[in-house]
Amino acid sequence: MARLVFLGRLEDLAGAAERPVAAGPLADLLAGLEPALAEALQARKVRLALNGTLVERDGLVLAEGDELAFLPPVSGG
Amino acid sequence: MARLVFLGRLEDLAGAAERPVAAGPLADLLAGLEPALAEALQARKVRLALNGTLVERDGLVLAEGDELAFLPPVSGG
Amino acid sequence: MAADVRLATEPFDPSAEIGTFARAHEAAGGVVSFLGQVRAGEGVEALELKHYEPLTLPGMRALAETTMARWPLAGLLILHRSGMMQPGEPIVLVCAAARHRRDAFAAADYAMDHLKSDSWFWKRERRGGAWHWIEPRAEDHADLARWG
Amino acid sequence: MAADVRLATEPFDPSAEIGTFARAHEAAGGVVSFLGQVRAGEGVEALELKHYEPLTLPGMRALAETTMARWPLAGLLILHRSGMMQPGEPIVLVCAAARHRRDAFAAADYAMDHLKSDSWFWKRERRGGAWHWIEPRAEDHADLARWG
Repeated sequence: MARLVFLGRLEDLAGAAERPVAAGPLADLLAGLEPALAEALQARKVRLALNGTLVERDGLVLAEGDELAFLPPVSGG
Repeated sequence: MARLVFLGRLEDLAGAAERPVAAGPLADLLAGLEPALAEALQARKVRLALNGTLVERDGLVLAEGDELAFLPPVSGG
Repeated sequence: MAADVRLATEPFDPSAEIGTFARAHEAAGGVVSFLGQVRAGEGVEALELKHYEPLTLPGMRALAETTMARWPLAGLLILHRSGMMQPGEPIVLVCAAARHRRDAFAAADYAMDHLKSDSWFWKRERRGGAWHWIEPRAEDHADLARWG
Repeated sequence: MAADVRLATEPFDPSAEIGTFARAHEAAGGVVSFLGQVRAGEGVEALELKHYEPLTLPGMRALAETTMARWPLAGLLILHRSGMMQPGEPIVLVCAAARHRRDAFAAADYAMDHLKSDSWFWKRERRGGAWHWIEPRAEDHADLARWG
């Protein structure tokens, strides 16, 4: 298993701060989510951090135990 | 009588923070002071305040009870 | 010397922090501090800041290093709350100590601009009983552009 | 609201002043403060600031009014020592509270630049047992030129 972490308004959309998912390619994983959530997670402004490091989304594959965080733009001052 | 007030390094030169003087024209009064002090008081950068108000020195005449302060440039930060 | 960088999950006392910081940097001559607090009296009932542990504190530390490298500082404090806050409570405190006043002002200003726009905090407000996420602001990008 | 402008002849507690000021302006959101203290560890044994009663405090009040008129501030504090000070003791504290961070930074910066160069204080330092008057600095004029 791997884990998705939702920050900011993405948490509201997902209904929880975290969600366990099967390891595997990110594309497959997104295809298995609710369409509204999957669309929000794929927005260009949402950045990704894999195990605490910012990563590009293209070709990403989650391994067992990975934590993938979805980071919407941070709030203004 | 009137009073002269010396600020900053002018106090050291005058040997006191204040000095009583006879009322009358400033020019006459300066002529009666030690030459080194008179010269320092006439420096272009020294400003004058008469009874708490900045004034020009040209033609100044002290009346009885007046306080004339000599203000050298203020110190830097 | 290293900067003091902290993420506080409980309220902190800004005046005590500033006092401690100023006494630790007596040789510096100038201490500039910025305190941000939850605005009172504008209908905000509560403010919540969420952070993401693996990024938020490391990001603040990186900002502190960049700031220390850019100006000759005697000391730098970056202290940020996360969690739930009430109106009037402190959110963020930045203190910069320097020999020259201008360096302390610039460093505190720079750190605040980048904290507001680059650091990993998501903020929501409760107004009229309902929570609202706070979006990024165009003004933040203008603030950043000042630093080239 | 009116600015709080004070000339202190005895030591003051800067962190208590900042705390009181910040609590008085909870609605403001941002509080910038500048604290200047006598630099320790540079051979200065004591610092003396002399003022001229009829000009010094009125000059500080005029600067406060100019500053309040120039930026939308919720509050402004200008507190300056005169008399004899030891290394590490506070000399000057300026606090500006504003709804917007940038206004508070600019106002505190402006007030400090003008306090340093325009206000009626004469300063001398004791080094190696001897007193030396501090002269005006070219840097102060450069600082002022920033404000147009």
